[in-house]
Amino acid sequence: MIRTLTYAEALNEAQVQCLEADENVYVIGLGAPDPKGIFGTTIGLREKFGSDRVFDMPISENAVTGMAIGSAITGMRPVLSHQRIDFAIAAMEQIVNQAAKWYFMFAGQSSVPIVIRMIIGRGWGQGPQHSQSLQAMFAHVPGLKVVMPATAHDAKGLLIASIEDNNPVIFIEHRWLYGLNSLVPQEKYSEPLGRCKVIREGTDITIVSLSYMTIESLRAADMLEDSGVSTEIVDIRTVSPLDWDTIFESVSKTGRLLVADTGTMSFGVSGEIIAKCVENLYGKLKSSPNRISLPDLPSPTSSSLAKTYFPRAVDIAELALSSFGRNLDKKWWKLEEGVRLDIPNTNFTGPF
Amino acid sequence: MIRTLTYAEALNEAQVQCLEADENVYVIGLGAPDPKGIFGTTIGLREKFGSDRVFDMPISENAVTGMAIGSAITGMRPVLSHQRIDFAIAAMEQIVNQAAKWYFMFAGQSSVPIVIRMIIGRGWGQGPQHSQSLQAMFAHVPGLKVVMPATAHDAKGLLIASIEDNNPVIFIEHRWLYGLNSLVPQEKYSEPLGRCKVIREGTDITIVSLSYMTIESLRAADMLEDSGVSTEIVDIRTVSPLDWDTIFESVSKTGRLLVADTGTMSFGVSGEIIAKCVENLYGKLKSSPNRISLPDLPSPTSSSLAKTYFPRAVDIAELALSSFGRNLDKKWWKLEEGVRLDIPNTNFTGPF
Amino acid sequence: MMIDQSVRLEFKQNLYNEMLRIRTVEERIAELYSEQEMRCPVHLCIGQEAIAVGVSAALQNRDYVFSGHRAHGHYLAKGGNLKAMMAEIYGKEGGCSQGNGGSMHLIDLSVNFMGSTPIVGSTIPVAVGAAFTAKIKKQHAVSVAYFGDGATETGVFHESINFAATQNLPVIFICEDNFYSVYSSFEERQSANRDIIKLVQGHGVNSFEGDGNNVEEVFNLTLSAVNRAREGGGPSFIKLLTYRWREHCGPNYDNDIGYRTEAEFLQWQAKCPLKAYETILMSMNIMSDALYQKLFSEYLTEMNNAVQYAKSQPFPSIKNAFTDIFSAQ
Amino acid sequence: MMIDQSVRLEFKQNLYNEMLRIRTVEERIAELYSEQEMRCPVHLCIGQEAIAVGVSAALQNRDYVFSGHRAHGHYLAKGGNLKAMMAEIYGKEGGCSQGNGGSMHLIDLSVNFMGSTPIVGSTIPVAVGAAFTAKIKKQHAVSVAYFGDGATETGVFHESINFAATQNLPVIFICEDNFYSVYSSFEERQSANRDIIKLVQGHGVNSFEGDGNNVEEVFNLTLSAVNRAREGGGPSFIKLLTYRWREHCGPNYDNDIGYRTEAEFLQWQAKCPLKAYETILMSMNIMSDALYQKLFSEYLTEMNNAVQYAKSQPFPSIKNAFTDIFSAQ
Ligand SMILES: Cc1ncc(C[n+]2csc(CCOP(=O)(O)OP(=O)(O)O)c2C)c(N)n1
Ligand SMILES: Cc1ncc(C[n+]2csc(CCOP(=O)(O)OP(=O)(O)O)c2C)c(N)n1
Ligand SMILES: [Mg+2]
Ligand SMILES: [Mg+2]
Repeated sequence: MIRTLTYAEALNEAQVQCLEADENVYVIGLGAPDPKGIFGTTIGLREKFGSDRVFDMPISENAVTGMAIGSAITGMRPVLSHQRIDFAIAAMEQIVNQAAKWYFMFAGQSSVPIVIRMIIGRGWGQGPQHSQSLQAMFAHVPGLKVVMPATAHDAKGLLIASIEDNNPVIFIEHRWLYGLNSLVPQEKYSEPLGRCKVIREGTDITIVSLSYMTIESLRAADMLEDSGVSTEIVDIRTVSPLDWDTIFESVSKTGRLLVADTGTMSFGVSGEIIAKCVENLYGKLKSSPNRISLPDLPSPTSSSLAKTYFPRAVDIAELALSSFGRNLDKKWWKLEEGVRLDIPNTNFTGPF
Repeated sequence: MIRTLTYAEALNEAQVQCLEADENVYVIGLGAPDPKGIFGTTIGLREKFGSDRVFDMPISENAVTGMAIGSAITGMRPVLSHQRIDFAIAAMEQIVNQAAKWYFMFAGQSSVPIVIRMIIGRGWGQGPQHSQSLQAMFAHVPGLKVVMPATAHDAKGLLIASIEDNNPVIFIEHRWLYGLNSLVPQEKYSEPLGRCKVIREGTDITIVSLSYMTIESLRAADMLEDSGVSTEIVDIRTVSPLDWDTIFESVSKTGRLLVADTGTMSFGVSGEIIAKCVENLYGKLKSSPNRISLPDLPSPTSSSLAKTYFPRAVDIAELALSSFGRNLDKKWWKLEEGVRLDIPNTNFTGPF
Repeated sequence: MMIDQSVRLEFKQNLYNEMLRIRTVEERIAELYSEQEMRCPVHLCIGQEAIAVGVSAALQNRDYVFSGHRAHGHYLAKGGNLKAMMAEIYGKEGGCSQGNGGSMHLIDLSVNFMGSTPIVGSTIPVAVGAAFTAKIKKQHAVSVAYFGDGATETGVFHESINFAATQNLPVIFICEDNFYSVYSSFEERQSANRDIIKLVQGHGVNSFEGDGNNVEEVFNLTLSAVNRAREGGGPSFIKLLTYRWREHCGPNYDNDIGYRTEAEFLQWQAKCPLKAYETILMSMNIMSDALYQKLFSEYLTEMNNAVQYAKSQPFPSIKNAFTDIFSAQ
Repeated sequence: MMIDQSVRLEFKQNLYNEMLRIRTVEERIAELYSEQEMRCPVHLCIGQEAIAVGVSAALQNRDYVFSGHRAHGHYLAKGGNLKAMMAEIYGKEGGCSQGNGGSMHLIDLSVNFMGSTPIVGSTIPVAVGAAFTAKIKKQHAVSVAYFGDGATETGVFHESINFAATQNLPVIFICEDNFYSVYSSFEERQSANRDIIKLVQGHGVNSFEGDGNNVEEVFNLTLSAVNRAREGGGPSFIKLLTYRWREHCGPNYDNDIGYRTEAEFLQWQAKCPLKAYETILMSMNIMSDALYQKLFSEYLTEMNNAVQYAKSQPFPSIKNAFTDIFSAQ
C-alpha cells in the first residue's frame, strides 16, 4: 500500500518497522519519548515498544554517543538523536575517534552499526548556534556514512537502510522537510546507501543537490524550464560514500554543473563535487561549474537577514542561467516579494 | 640578527617574545611546563615567566578551551596547546560554537584573541587516533583562522601574528617539522596571516602545498627539475582565510595545478582549492588539476603500511609528471628503497 | 553591610521591584509573541525571577555574568538595557547584537553582562575564563555562570568545576534547578541517588543549596560566595530550586501536554517568588496594593516603550548588517 | 566461594603467576624496544600489574573489558593472546589488529577484551554501552572500563558515570591512580580538596578505594562490585593507588628528567606488587625462589616465542592489508 506521509511520519514509521523487525534496535535521544517526540519523528514509539527500547538521555552528547557505540559493538543497533547538529558536535570526539575508526582499527573484527540523527535547518531566528549545516565535517571523516534524504519516501527507505547498515551513519534531517509530503509505501523497504537519484531528467544542465536544497532545486527547475532550459537534478541522498558514477553520467550528458548545498561554502561539500567532476570529466564541461550554498558566515538571527543568507529557488535558477549567459525572468523574483523567508510555510508559527 | 633555528625553537622563541611584549599573553597546554615542553616548544617558558603565565591543564580539552575563550574576551591572549589534533576534537563544541562565532553573534562587540595549537603528524605507529590531519574541519568553520607553517621562519612569524591577531586561530604544527632548520631572525617579527608564499618560482606547473607537504614538494620540485619541468611552489601557510590571489596568479601563469595536502582527500582542503581554481580560471588550465593527499582511510599503525599511506616527494613528482603525460625517472624511486618511511630522519627513535 | 534601616528597606524594595520588572517584561513578551514579529525562539523565566534578582543584588557592575538560553532575567537584573534586548528579540538594528543573535544571544558590556548563548553548558567554562582574567589582573571581580539542572549533566560542567577549583578562581556557579530539561524529568536523566551538592564538593568546590524562590535567601547565599571569591577563597556552586511556569520555549502554558501535571504547576505557582516577597514586604508596610499598581504600570510603560522602540527600529539591511567574521587588528 | 584450601592456594598462586607473566612480558618489551623494531608508542604497566590481575580474577570470560593507552596488562590478564599482541606491536599481519592498531589498539574478542584505544577517557562510555547490552540482553555479564587518574578529569568520564547510574548498568569503573598524567602531577590538574570517592558517590554510584599494589585487595573489591552488578545493583567505581615505574611512554626510566624524584620512585618500587605478594606466598610456603626461577623462565620462554612469532610474521603488504573502512552488510 502506498500513502502520502510527511517526512516526519515517514521517519517515525521507519523506526516503528525497524523496532518491530529486530529486537536489537533501540531508540535513544534527547526528548525521544517526550510529548513533541523530536518533531514528531518518535511520537508513540515508547508507548509501542516500552521504555527499555525507547528512552531519553541526559544532556551528555559525547558519553551517550560512546555508550551507543559500545552497545553497537556488542550486538545492539542504536538509533540515536541529538536533535540539532549544533549539539551533536559536543560528541565529535566519540564520532570521529571511535565510531568512524573502530571497524578499521581493529581490522574488521567488530563494527559499529549505529545511526546518529542530527537536525539542520534555517529560519525562525535559530541563529548562529542552532542552524549550522555541518555535513562536510562528517563527510570528511573516513569511516562515517553521511545520509541526507530530501523526500519522505527516501527518508523512510534511507533510515531503514541506515539502521540495517553495519556502519556508523550520520543521518541528517532538515527541519523544513518534516512537514513535506510524498508517496510512501507502507511496507518496510530500504533505499540503498551510497546511491544518488536522478529525480528530474533534463538535458542542458545538471543540478547536484541535497536535503532541503533539492526541494528548492525542483522549484528552480520549473523556472528554468520556463526559460527554455532543461534541468536534470541529481539528489545526492548519501553524501559519503558518494555515488560519483551517477553524477558523472549526468554531467557528461548535460555538460553543465551546478551544486546546491545547505552548508557554508568553503571547504564544504560543494568544492569536493566540483573538484571530482573536473578531475574526471576534464574537457567535457561546456562552462565553468557553479555552486550555491551559504555564505561563509554564521547564520544571523534576524528574519530580515534570512532572506539574503539562505538561498532559494530563484537564486539557484539565476545562477544556473548565468552559465548560459542569461538572466532569470524578473517575474520569478517578483513572486518572492512579500513572502516571509524565514519560515517553510505559512502554517509555521515558531517558537522552534 | 639571523640564525638557524629549528621549527620547535622558532615556536619557543615566538612565545618568549610575545610573553615579554604583552602581559596579557599566557601559555596553557597539556604538558606545557613539563620536561618535554610540547616537543621543546615550551621548554624554559615557565622558568622565565612563572607559573601564573605558563601552566599545565587537566585532561579537559573542552572546558579549557572555553576558559581560554572567556579569558580572551576579557582581555587576555591565551596560547593554548592540546598537543595532538586528535585530542583537540574533544573541544570541537567550544571551538565551533563559541570561539568561531562569538565575534559575529555579538556583532563585533567582543572578539576572541586565542591561539589553539594542534599537532598533526605521521610515522612511528601513531596510528588511527594519533595522526589525523583535520585542518579541513576547522577551515570549513567561518570565523576560525587556520594556520599551518612549513618552515621555522614562518613558524615564528606566523605564531607571533596569530597571538597578536584578535581572532581565534587554529595553529597546526606537523611533528616532522619540529627538527627542521631554517634561518630565523632574532627580533620579533610577524608574517601576515592570510597570505600564501611562493617559495619556489617556476613556469610549468604550480604545486599548492601546506605544512609538511611543502617540504616534500620542495624535494619533488628538484626531481621535476631533473626531468626538465620547472615547478612553482605556493606554500599555503594560512588555510583560512586563503589567499586566492597568489594561487590564481601562479596557476594562471603555469596553467597546471597540483595540490598537496596532509589530510585525507574527500571533502578536504584539496577539493576546495581545485574547485576555486576551476571556477576562477576556467579555460586557463592546460590539463586536469591533480591532488595528492592521504587516502580516505584512518592511518594504519604498522610501519610497513606507512609507506603507501603517507605520500612522499616521489609520489608528488610522479603525479605532477603525469599531467605532462610522462613518468618519473626510476632512479628517484630507487633512492627511496630501504629508507624507513615512518620516521622523519634517522635520529628519530620514538617512542612518540 | 546595611546598618541604616532605610537603606535596608530600600534594598528590599529594590529586590521586589526588579522581580516585578522582569515579570512584567516576560509576561508582555508572552502576550505579544503571537503577533509573529518576534521571530526567534524565546525561553521565558517567569517563575524564576528571584534567582536573577537575588544573585545580581550581590554583584557589582564590574562582575562578569554569563548565561544560556533562558537569559532575559539574568540580563535585566544585571542592568542590561531593556530597549536593546527587545530590539534584539525583534531582530532589529538597535538590538544588543544588531539582530545577529536574537533572544538567545544577549550582551551588554556596559554592565559586564558578557554574553548568553544557547548551547547547554557551553558558557560555563567561558565564565571560568573571565574569572581567570579577574584573578590574574587582580580586578577584584567575580564571574557568574548561570545554568540549569540539565546543564549539570554535561561533561563541560564538570571539567569547568574542576578547572575552577584547581586554579582557585573567583567564579560562582548558579544552578537554577527547575526540575526539567525541556520536557525531560530527572528520572530520565539522573540517578535517584544523585547528590549534586556532594558531587561538587567532591570536586573541591564550596557547594550550597537554597530556595530559588526566596529572593533574600538567594541574595545571602550569593553574597557570601561573592565575598569569599573576592577574598581569594575560590569558586562556589549554588543550587537553587525553582520552577518554570510556561513552556520550555515559547509563550504558552503547557501543563496539558503530558510531561508534568497541572497540580505540580499550581503548587509552584503558589510559591510565586514575587507573591511570597510581596507578602513579607506588605507585613513590613513597604509594599501595598497601590504601590504594586504604580510599579506595575511604570514597568509596563517602560516595556511598552521598549517594544515601541524595537518595532520602530529598522531591520538590519544587508548593507548595514554586521557581517564581519573577523575582527580587524 | 573457595572453600577448598587447595583451590584457594591455587587461586593465590595464579594471581602471582599472572602478575609475573605480565611483568616478564613488559620487561622484555622494554629490553627489545631499542632494536627499533616495535615502531609504535608503548605504555608499559610495570609496577601496576596487581590491578589488571586482581580485577581479571573477579571476571568471567563473558565479561566485557575496555582499556586505554596502557593496556598490555589488562589484555593479558583477561586472557588476551600474547602472540597476537606481540605481532601487533611489531606491526605484523598476525597481530590482533593486523597491524592497523599497534600497542594502543589491542583486541581479543575470544575473551571479550573488546578493545583498547588511546584517547584518554574515550573508551569509558563505550564500556558503559557494553554494559547496556549486557543488561538488555540479560547476559549476566558485567563490563569493565580501565582508565587512569587523568581520565577522571575528562567530561566524558562524568557523563558516563551519570549515564551508568541513571540506567543502573552493570559496569565497573577501574581507576588506576598512579599520580601522574604523563608528566603532570595532581597540583597542575586537580584541587587539593578534591575527593573522587565523594564525587562519584555524588553521581549516585557505589565508590571504593583500595591499594592497587595489593592483588588480593583489588580482587576482593572487584569481586564484590561484580557480584553487585550481576545482581542488578548497578555500577561501581574503584580507585586503586599504584605507581608506574617507567616513563609514561617508552621503555626507559625517567626519574632524572625532573617531574618526579628518584626517592619517590624507590619508595614505590619497595611496594612492588609482585614482591609484596611473593613475600606473603613464601610465608605460606606456596612460593619459593626455585619456583620463581621456574615460572620466570617459563614466561620468558613463552615471551621469547611470542617475539619470535611476531618477528617471523610477514608485514601486512598493501595487498593483504586490511583497508576496508566499511563493513559489508
Ligand atoms: C549541548 C546541548 N544539548 C541540547 C540542547 C537542547 N536544549 C536546549 S535547552 C535544554 C534544556 C536545558 O535544561 P536546563 O539546563 O535544566 O535549563 P532550563 O531550560 O530548565 O532552564 C536542552 C536540552 C542544547 N541547547 N545544547
Ligand atoms: C583526550 C586526550 N587528551 C590527551 C591525551 C594525551 N595523553 C595520553 S596518555 C595521557 C595521560 C593519561 O593519564 P592517566 O589517565 O592518569 O593514565 P596513565 O598514563 O597515568 O596510566 C595523556 C594526557 C590523550 N591521549 N587523549
Ligand atoms: Mg531545567
Ligand atoms: Mg595516571
